[in-house]
Amino acid sequence: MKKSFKSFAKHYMNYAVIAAVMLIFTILALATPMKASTSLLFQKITVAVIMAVSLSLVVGFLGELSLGHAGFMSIGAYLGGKIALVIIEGGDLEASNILVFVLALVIGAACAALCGFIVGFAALRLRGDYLAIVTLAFGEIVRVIFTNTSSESFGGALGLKSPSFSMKKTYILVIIGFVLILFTLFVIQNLLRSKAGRAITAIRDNEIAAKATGINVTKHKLMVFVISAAFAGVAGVLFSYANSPIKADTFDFNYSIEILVMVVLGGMGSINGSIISATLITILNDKLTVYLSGDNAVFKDLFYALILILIIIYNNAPALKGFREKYNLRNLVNKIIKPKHDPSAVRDDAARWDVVPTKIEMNEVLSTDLVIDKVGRGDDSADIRERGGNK
Amino acid sequence: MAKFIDSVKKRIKAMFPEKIQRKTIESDYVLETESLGISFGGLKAVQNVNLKISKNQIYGLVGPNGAGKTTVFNLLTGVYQPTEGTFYLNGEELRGLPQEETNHKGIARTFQNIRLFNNMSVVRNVMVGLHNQEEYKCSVLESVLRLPRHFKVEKEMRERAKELLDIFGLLEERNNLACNLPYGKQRKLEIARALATNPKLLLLDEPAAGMNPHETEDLMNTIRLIRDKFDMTVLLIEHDLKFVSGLCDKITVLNFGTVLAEGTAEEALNDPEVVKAYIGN
Amino acid sequence: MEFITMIINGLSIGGTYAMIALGYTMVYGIAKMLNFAHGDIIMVGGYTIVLFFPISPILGIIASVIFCVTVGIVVEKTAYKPLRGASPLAVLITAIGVSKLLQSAAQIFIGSESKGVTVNLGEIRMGEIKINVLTLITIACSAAVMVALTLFVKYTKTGRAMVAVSEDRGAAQLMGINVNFIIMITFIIGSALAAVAGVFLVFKIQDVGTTFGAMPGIKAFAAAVIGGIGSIPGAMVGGLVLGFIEAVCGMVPALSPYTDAIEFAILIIVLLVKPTGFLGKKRREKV
Amino acid sequence: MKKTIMKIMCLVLVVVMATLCFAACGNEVNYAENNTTIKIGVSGPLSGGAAMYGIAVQNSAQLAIDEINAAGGINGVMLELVAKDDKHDPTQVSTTYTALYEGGCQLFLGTVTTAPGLQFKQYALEDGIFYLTPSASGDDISSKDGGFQMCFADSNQGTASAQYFNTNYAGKKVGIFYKADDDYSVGIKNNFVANLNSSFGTPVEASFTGDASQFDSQIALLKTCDVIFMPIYYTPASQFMRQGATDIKADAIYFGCDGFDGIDAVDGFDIDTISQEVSYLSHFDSTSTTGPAADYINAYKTKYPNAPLNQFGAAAYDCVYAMVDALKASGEEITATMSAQDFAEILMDQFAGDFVFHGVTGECVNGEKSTISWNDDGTVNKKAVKYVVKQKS
Repeated sequence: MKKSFKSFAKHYMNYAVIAAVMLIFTILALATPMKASTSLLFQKITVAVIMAVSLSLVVGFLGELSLGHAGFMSIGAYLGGKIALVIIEGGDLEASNILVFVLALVIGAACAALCGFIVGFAALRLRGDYLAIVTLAFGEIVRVIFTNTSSESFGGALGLKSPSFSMKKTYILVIIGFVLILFTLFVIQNLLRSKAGRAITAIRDNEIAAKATGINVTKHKLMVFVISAAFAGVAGVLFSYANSPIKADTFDFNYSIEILVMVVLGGMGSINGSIISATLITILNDKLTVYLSGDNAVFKDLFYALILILIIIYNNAPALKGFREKYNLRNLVNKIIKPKHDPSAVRDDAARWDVVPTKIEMNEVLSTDLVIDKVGRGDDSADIRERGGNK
Repeated sequence: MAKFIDSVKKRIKAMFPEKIQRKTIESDYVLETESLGISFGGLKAVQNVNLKISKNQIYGLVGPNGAGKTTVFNLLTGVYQPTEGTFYLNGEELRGLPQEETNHKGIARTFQNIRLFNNMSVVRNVMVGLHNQEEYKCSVLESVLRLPRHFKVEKEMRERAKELLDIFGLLEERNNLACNLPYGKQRKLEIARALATNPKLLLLDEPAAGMNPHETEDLMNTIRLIRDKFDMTVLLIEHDLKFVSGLCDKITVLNFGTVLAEGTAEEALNDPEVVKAYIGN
Repeated sequence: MEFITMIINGLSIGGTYAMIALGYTMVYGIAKMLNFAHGDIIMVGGYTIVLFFPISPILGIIASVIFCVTVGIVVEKTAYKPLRGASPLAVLITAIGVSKLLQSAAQIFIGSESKGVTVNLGEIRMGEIKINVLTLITIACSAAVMVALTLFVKYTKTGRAMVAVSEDRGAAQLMGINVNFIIMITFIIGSALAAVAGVFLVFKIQDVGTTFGAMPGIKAFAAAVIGGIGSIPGAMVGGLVLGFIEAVCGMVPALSPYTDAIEFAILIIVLLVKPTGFLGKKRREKV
Repeated sequence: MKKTIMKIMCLVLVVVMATLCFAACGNEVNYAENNTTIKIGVSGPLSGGAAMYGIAVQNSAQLAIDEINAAGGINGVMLELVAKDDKHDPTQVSTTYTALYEGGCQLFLGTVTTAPGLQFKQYALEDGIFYLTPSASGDDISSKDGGFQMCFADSNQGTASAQYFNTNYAGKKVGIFYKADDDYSVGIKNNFVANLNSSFGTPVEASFTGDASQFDSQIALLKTCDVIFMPIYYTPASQFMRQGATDIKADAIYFGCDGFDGIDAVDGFDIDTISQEVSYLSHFDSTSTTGPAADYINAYKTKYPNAPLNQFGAAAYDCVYAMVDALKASGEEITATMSAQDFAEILMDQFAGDFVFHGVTGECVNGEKSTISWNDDGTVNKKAVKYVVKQKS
């Protein structure tokens, strides 16, 4: 009994935490008049978390870099918002009810998923930097197209006046946002902790081996792009309900990068890390916007850029390997808490949260080829094994 | 310019491959290649390779560096598509199939430079191999909705993977990350993963590379064990002639992409052509 | 008439893109990394020329080349070198970080308002055609740079070493080539070209802000990819292709708002049809 | 081990969120109840490409407040300015607005620019507060429920410009250069086109979006026009003029709106190097040397010698004085702890009533301050003047 509770807690801890926060929030929102700033901040957090978790699926688990994630969000926001508007056309925007919202969610997510499918096709032929540049191009194309639509269709450059709940009722949007986070987590986490998730991480770790092991790379890559895009679309619909008008320029390259930073700082291949970092970064962003104004605002960007560079170098620099193994968060925590070592614990989530997964390791390919192909003949086998083993 | 247009045409054509008519023949062999060959540009990397591998055979593919052994493997597993000839698995033509489908049809392989899923645990590496088995079928929707089938399949897959790991003596290390295994065990894990896909033919690319004599001996026993226990047919590439002659029922010697000699290890390795190719005049 | 104007415009825009794309393509070919901060080096060059222009234009050009090269070396040594051998994804994200860092640093030092400069070199009239002298200088200069670079790569020891490193870094190292030195040289050349391109862009736009280099940078990368990344003539071809697209779109009112989208769409199509670009070499991953 | 880290992080997260929730608790409160001064809030671009407008507004409002405080405040109650940076980005307004409102601001200058202003209006109307914006000129910014403008609404500027064209430039070839993703620019342009008479045929339209700074294609479209109407701010306008110096007709006229104010002071742009005429229709002339406008300019330059000076600032200066005058004129007792809604009630009575204000913007005749009044819908009534920045050479 105790064991099953433990395993339950291990697997569903994050749901519990989010649900608890949601519950506290709901009680407070209903019991007391809440400051608008708080519910607006929570609303931003929910959007950021959904975006980060969905991008994490592509970047952290499939190992492909997407620089156009905001493009999917843009599609969701515009099409979802537009559909909701069309349905309640003529009527009062405030009157939009939950049913219209759900419909908008479905349409927004479906359209974004369709675009994810198309971009996913590019991902089949291209990898690494090339795919990154295609996703970037996709995001820019979406932006340019929405900017140049006519004012009747999507509001053009002036933006689409989207439906909204009133500000006093932002808490409704926050609660919906929390429910959507739980839903996102449910789908993405269950997907990753299943057969399909194993196949996806296998593709990340070694695509050639995955193919040879019979994994249908096409299917899984498309699936990841479609699901990731669909949830970005969901976040987009949520965003369109919270902001009016929505402008295509909001979903630009810089926004994609912001989400990417959340995923990277949270630790690639860690869903919980993405959630935590998305939350903290959004809070920090909001607070800094209030306190840093004018030319000081730029210090925020400088700070983020520096942190990003330093974290990547710390986590990836080959020269810092020893340093990394000696001084890291894990050791620090161990020193303080001294956990019981449990070697038989089955690690169900294979990804290590502090390491950027590698896709094509040029020098590894090079060195093994050199060692085994050019030197590896019979007699020196001990020596070769030494080198091979150290790899 | 004309060259560029041609290359674009070729690309577009490659995006929409023609449907290849595959035929089935009567064959007593597990693998039968029919003047298999490939050329890159003008270079004929492999040509006119005719292999006939019977069931339960351990078959060796030998040859100096650059002889085209790995290319033959790549042809058989769909990494490259043959430009001439074809090959049959149990009489079924597999030419033109993509890699994963070749695997589904029953050809599994290991790699010269080990390719494991490094950031995954040992047991999960094997579970990836079990992904496509009929008995572990479970749709994505079932997994996401956590229907009972998901839990059943997961449990069975894990059990099966453990069984396989036990055979290779890797059970103790099943929860370690694959990249933390010692070299010899990485080789074994790769073979275990290939076996997990339930193949009819197992291709091993230099399985003994980088092993000491003791480990090599151990590996030979393992391969024999695989053949007997799994009723398997094995085709392997190896440089170590002692290993080949000790293990293989039959070998083919390749040089410059063509077959030099064929037969039992003894016969083939004493063939004057082969001696010339290895030692020189 | 329109046609000739269009060709000249295309050559001038394309020449500028080609110069930036050369930096991208060389760094990608040799260091195997996508230097996202390259566009911001252009911005650094642009600011320098604006600051020095009132004193002396020539001095300004020299100063901006020197300053860009310095920034390029510092970035390479501090941010990219520690990551040599790490995964390409990590390097790419670092490059994005460097790009943001340069932008915000520029804003701290210079302020968020864009800086302007008035440059008027006059124009040449040939019948009905008016050609801006600046346009001609841009075309001439970019052509000269490309010829010089091609000769450098073909006929000097360092240039050939660069080719060797881009072909096979491991083998080049075994042959005694100092790979770190070659990569540094690449960054120096790339940054110098970015500086020159920055100067021409500033002269044309006559205004420079902190995100001044971002769009030309991304488009030049697209040019490099279209031409075949890693290939020097490819960068030129790609630059010219984008230059002409931009010139044509500029002439057709219905297309002009969509210029960026069209360019990126062409990039995607080229990549899907021929992933190696027009003149790129195919690399097989060994199995 | 990893799980332990996760647990700790989750704990941190819960604590942070819970603290936020508790911090959120408040009643339907008067956020100003602890104020010792009356706080005036403004949200504007203090950084980024539009910073010069926000900074001018911030400085000028501060100037007016300092003057008023020096003269004894409102019956002894002092004023204080709170400015938040919205970067001319509507998505930032949720942050800046709540920071202002919940930070205890009672009087609001709204936003400096139009796009964020629309979002600001939505929030402000819900909370029932009053704002008098110096420069957000969108037609939708004003509201009979509490949104008033000091600048001309776009439709008025567009209409006034079209009327000027109809009488002065009849029969000439007219081009329009506007920013397609800016409510200000599109609003003026649409009204301008709608009110232009038939003698002009169809004007040539060229537009740009975002922070574009390369205008080759637009110049190609507009190079045959005699008069180019440019309802845009001066930064892109100056870039356009520089790049088009040789291609645009040498005797063409660049005709702008109040966004042109300050174009002759753009850094690095020597307006005398272009041959075309540059004029604009505005409510304030930042080159005035006499009258109330000049007094404001001198005071501003003394206090902020290096800061940008433009009509945005002048309008903000007037806004502060207008609200203070209205409060004084109401005769009500004013305290520092009154809620924003209480202030809104007083100000609405005044501005929707027959309150008349004398300020530095608008047409100042014979050194007298101009006369400014407001319509019920929040739009302003005052006289505009065409200023020629530079004659054609």
